[in-house]
Amino acid sequence: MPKWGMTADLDRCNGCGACVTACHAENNISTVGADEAARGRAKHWIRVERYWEGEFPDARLKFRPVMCQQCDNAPCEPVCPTYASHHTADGLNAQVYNRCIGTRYCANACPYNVRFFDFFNPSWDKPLHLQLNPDVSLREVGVMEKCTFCVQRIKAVTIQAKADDRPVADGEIQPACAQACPAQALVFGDLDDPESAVSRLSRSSRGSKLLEDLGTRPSVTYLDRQSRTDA
Amino acid sequence: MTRPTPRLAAAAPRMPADQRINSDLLRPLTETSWRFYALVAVFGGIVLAAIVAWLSQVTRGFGITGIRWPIYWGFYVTSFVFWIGISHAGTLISAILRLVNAGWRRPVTRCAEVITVFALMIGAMFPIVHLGRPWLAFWLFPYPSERMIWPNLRSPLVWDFFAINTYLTGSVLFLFLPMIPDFAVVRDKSTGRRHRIYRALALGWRGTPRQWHRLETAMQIMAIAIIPVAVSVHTIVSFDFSMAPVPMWQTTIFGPYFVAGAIFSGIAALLIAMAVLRRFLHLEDYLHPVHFENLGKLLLVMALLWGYFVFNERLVTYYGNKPAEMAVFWRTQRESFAPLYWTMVTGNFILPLLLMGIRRFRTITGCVIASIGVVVGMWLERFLIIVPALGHKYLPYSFAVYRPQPVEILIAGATFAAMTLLYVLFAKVVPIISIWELKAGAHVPSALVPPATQEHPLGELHL
Amino acid sequence: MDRRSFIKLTAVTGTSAALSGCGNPAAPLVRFVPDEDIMPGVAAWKPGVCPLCAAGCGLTVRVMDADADVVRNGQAGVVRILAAKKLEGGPMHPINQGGLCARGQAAIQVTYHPDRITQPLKRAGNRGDGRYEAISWDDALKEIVSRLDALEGVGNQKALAFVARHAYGHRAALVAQFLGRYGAPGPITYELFGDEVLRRANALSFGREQRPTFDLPNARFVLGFGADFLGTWNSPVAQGHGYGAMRQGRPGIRGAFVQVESRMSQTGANADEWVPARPGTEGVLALGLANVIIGAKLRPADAAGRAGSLIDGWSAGLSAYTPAEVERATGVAARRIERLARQFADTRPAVAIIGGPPLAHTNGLFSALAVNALNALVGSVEQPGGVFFTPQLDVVAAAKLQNVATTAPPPALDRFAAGILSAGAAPPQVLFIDGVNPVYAAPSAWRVREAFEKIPFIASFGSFLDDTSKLADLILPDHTFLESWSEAVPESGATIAVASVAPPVMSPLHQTRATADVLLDVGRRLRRPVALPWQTFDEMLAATFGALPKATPDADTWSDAQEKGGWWGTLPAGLAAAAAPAPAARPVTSAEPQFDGDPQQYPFHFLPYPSSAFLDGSLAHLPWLQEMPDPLTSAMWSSWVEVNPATATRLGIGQGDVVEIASAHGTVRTAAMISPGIAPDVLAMPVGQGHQTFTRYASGRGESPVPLLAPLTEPATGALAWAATRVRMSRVGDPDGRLILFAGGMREETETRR
Amino acid sequence: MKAVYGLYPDGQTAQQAVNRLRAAGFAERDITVLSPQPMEDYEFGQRDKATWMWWIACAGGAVGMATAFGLAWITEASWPMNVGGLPTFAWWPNLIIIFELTMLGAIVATVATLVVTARLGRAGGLYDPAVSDGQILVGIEHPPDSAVSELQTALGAVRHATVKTI
Repeated sequence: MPKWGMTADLDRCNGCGACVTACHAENNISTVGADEAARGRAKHWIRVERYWEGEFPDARLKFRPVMCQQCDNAPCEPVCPTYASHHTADGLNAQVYNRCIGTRYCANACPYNVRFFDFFNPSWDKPLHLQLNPDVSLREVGVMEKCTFCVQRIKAVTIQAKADDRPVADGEIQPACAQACPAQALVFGDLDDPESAVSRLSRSSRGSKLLEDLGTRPSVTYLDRQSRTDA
Repeated sequence: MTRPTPRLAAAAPRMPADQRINSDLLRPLTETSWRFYALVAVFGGIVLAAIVAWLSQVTRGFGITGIRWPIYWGFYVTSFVFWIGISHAGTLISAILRLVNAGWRRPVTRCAEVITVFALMIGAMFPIVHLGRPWLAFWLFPYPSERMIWPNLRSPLVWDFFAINTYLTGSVLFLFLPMIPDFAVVRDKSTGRRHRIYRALALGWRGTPRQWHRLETAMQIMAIAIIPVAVSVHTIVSFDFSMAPVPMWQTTIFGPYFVAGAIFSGIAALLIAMAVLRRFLHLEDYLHPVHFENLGKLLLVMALLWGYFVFNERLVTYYGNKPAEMAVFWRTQRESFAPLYWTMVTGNFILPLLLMGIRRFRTITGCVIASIGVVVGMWLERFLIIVPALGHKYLPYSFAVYRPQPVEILIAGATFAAMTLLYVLFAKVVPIISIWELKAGAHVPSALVPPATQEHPLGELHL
Repeated sequence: MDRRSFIKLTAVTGTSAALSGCGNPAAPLVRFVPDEDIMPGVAAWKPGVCPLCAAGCGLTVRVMDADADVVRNGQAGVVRILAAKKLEGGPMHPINQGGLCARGQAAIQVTYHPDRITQPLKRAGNRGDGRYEAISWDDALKEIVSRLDALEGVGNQKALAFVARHAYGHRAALVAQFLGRYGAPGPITYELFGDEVLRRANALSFGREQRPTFDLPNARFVLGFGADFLGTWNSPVAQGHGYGAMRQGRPGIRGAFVQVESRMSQTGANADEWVPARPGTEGVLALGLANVIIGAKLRPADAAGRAGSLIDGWSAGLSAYTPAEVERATGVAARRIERLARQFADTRPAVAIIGGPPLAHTNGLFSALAVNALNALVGSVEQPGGVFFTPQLDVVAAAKLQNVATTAPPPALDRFAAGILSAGAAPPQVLFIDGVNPVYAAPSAWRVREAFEKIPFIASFGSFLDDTSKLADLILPDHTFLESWSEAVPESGATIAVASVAPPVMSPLHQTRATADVLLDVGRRLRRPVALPWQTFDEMLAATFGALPKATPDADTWSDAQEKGGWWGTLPAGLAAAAAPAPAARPVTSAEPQFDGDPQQYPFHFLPYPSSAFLDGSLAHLPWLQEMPDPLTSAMWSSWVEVNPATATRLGIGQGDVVEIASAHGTVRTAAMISPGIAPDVLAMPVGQGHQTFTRYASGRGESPVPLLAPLTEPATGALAWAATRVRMSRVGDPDGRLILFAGGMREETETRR
Repeated sequence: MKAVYGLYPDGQTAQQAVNRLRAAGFAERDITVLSPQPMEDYEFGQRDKATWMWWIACAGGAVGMATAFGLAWITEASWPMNVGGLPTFAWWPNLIIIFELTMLGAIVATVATLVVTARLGRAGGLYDPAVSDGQILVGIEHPPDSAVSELQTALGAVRHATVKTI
């Protein structure tokens, strides 16, 4: 059984935001519009956090893409009363939309704030609905949604590989964000395969986890941006 | 101090005779003033409006609330915790008083237990009110669905479900059992339809020694059982927060802190209720200043306890100085939430300390003022535990501000109307003071009854 | 949206068969017979070409069956079509190499936009009030033809004007051919953030009049001068890909990156060292570096060759640009200049990149030439890790045509407008608008709207009603790139020649027609036909791609190109666009940048910049981009002005406060965005919002900085100096919610005094 | 002739009445006493005190505990979900459910016992509404006709007695 994971190289990421739109396109995330966005209802399964450091003229900026960290000890899972949020064998935080009753407890428990609630039923002004991805279910009002590592792509490839009776090749599966990233900052793959690109990168000395001391054991490794002196 | 003050002398008259007790305590059931109808109309209207508001929330979508990313709990959960807290007045207090057999409890217990039952009902409503898909709330119940999907017993919300149900069942029975003999009295005093109803409610009560013994034994067992349940209930409510890795939430002190706060707010609610009953049902002869004084002292104790817990919580956070927690700490201490925070401290600590600590202020009015302060303060406490932490959770990029919307404000406010309404209706159909217990208190040989004086501020105590 | 319609939506979009469940019984569904063999639920990937900017990235389009509500010859109904589902970067494509920027991802919403113009429209109301009536293509074409015939009848073909965005490729060539053969002047091109200055500088320095390509993967030191090359400038995806490789692509080697600019761009945010310099002095700084390098004998002056000789005093070691002098001009410390110079010369290969604001000053050409010289000095021209120039396919040659001699070289837009407005001139009678929105994107001082309103007949090929096409009398909506043959001949982004092409990905949703085909059709219908050798646009493509060298002897380039999404490789001499003979030029001396507005009255430099979501505003109608948080501010659905914290405190301005920005040419009210990444004397505002008319998502949303801009131009090229305006700012109100931010905190550390 | 009883204003007189009936040789179990409140200060108020209620409550608690444990075990075994790395059957969280259901069991058992042993919900039996006014009723149901007069004298002998025969 593979264990899916990702690395985000903060030295490659330049904050362009391609991953954000790619995610919207792949996962049928509805745009909520200006008024709702102003009320904090915008849904971005992956976001590029930016943090200022210092003051002019020595101001610096840090970018950090944050998506669901697919924790092994996920705080969001045990608190769900209906098992809508639970852990799959291949290490994903599954979110079963049909089983979700909308207590929003998981989102409160999530230290990374990567869970998004559907405050209204999604709508697309026709014919924008033609762009919807039939592989991804739409989320009803009152349901919590989140990054899935593009589970539909994982399934598609693994099923195909099974049909061809071959193992899934490293890099064969790419979530929309990783695929779109021009700088190839995001690398996805099987952490159980020591030879896979993602496991080699996650063993890098630059590697660290987000909010590591909370003990959530995320599957996403951040490769630190090196400072000038390393050049 | 031996010199009896006139206030205390007045505070301990002999209880009136049985007939008088009957007529006094049954009056509310028989006579109905226009005030009653006005009250019911007003508060009923508010409750109705709230129900409509909630229905529109269900139909139009949860988005009409002020809930947002990442502050997913707001007024609803605040109200939930608050009302579950209030519910700890009654049953817990009356249970303790029953166990120590404090005689002065007799007129107090029922109004207290009623608060428990209704507050619990209101509080237990909110987990459903705040659901994104309330029509699926029944999935919390462990029923064997065709696909054998069960609720997650490891989720604090499911613990809530079990705890609150146990507590509600217990409290309802705890309230109902001692009402049976009083139903019998009403049955004997009434005629026509009312007679038939109360005859059914009285369950054929006659008053044989056997019945009395069984009733009292049952009440004792219930009292012993309900106390740990009550404690567990608010501990588990506190688990809803302390089980989540949210700054200022994940702390072991929340259990006792919440329980203490619950009893605290409960006593306050009880004091207010008693004062109102005394005033409008003319129960001056049954609810004496001494009752208020005693409960006031209890309130004082709880205020000190509350202060102690808050100090603990704050000091540990402050000394630990974890960035994430300090962000929330300062947010409440001196940033955007500071006004609310200091209002809370005033209402929960300073006010009760002054009014209940100084004997001159420990009057009925004093008690009521302090209690109002406490109720407001405790509501704010729940709010300040929930919202600032969620709005300031770890990654500053996701910091946010919560602005409650009309629907939430209306529903949260309407709960108070609902409480009053239910209370009024209850007092209309059931003697709000336990008749038989009062008589039992009145009937012991006078020799055994020392007057309530400085020496025996708790009145008679036969153990 | 109630639950029923939600389920309905799921049915329509999710499963193909469920449509019966949601049909409106009142109006029975008309099912059009699908014209393609469709495998339900099975995805196919087809090549495409991204149309949104000049980079010309290659796409892979995921297509699946879907039921589209369409109108076919007047009858509404449903047709099962192969619909594009997602755009992904073409993995093999030499420009974007599998990556795709946020804008490219959102391009699909152009096709599915609810406010697309679905068929030819004729103006019904007064000009500009946006009332139109539907007409048939036949009538529409008749109208055009009669107009053109009328001009031709009186021999006044010059009175046909064609406004388009700067483009290089088959479509552009076709337009030029059409105009030339008809006898009209060539197309007037206008882009707010155009690169004419850089092209001219490259022509002067290196004899290549095109945007440069940078070999970032091999560079070890990158020195940026204001160029937002990771966000919006030149070929962002290619450069972003190169940047990633430059940082972490080589074991043990991490390229360093220093950015010089007065307002931190998304690109500057990634720099190891960020060097704020006074606006318009970037060229001086570049020469300061050169001075140190030459002075320290790190490189000989003549190493710069021709590029150096274009700078006055270069051979003499640029004595006028000693670090001390340069510090006085730029505000960058002399010591720092020396350090940077040595690093630039020592850490080879090193490359300097200039673009954007530095070129948008009146001395833009000088700055560009200075940076070119700097690159030449350290030997980074056409060398690994340096500057390259993509060999370009000569479309006209490949299509076996002669370059048509246009009767007159097309005027710049400002001259064009001025000409119309000036009394004596003979104004054009017919104006074609093709994919540009000058009424929005040109400074109000140019009075483009008034000028256009004077033109008797305007036709637009745009797919949307915007500030400019709203003036049109006739609208002939183009197919979108997914519905028609799409192509691009990238000007930069790869070191080999690239020509992208893709057949239509899906059948048209609406009753639109490809503009290229429309022009060919019109050409045929004219009384004196415009003779072009092709019936349709794809015939032209077939001709040119057929002429390209084969991969293998028996291969067919044209069909290969259609499968791959383009052709790339090395061009035979005949087909490569010849390097322009380097025009003779006198050495340029440092010119003080001129600014519009008296510094006392207008204390701030005003810097409009292309927003990462909307570029010059042409993408503001795409909801995905509207809701995408801006990289630096996290703003969605709004516009703002960036203010330095010190300045804000001085003027009593808080985050989100409404402020009024006033230049000598206009005022705008917008929200203040306090940002540490901008100089105290600079105010920066993104371009993109503030359209009067541009679909339901952008109309009347936010504010645009363009109307404030002064009509200053770079003298040599006549390009608008859009960074040369001075403004003043005043607080006019409290935050009113117009600034919508996704982020809460600006900084990661939340420490507070205990 | 259903019953003969007397109504007494307070405990002392009621006690005397009871004593007289005993003296007259009426069996303890035939003597009915009804009081408006518990009368533990008097001998007659001490009748029928013995009860198993405590033990039954404990038994109920045990049943509740077993139910909770079973519920936890069965549900978590039949639907073994990995949540947050917790064991499928996690003792600590389950203890909470177990505790609550234990208490519920005890409470329900108690009330059930009360209803049964106190013969609640069963109509009939000797009663007089005067009890609600504080009178204490002492009497015999279905006395043999021979004993009626003897009864009336015995009950009436106490002062303040109101003797009724129905």
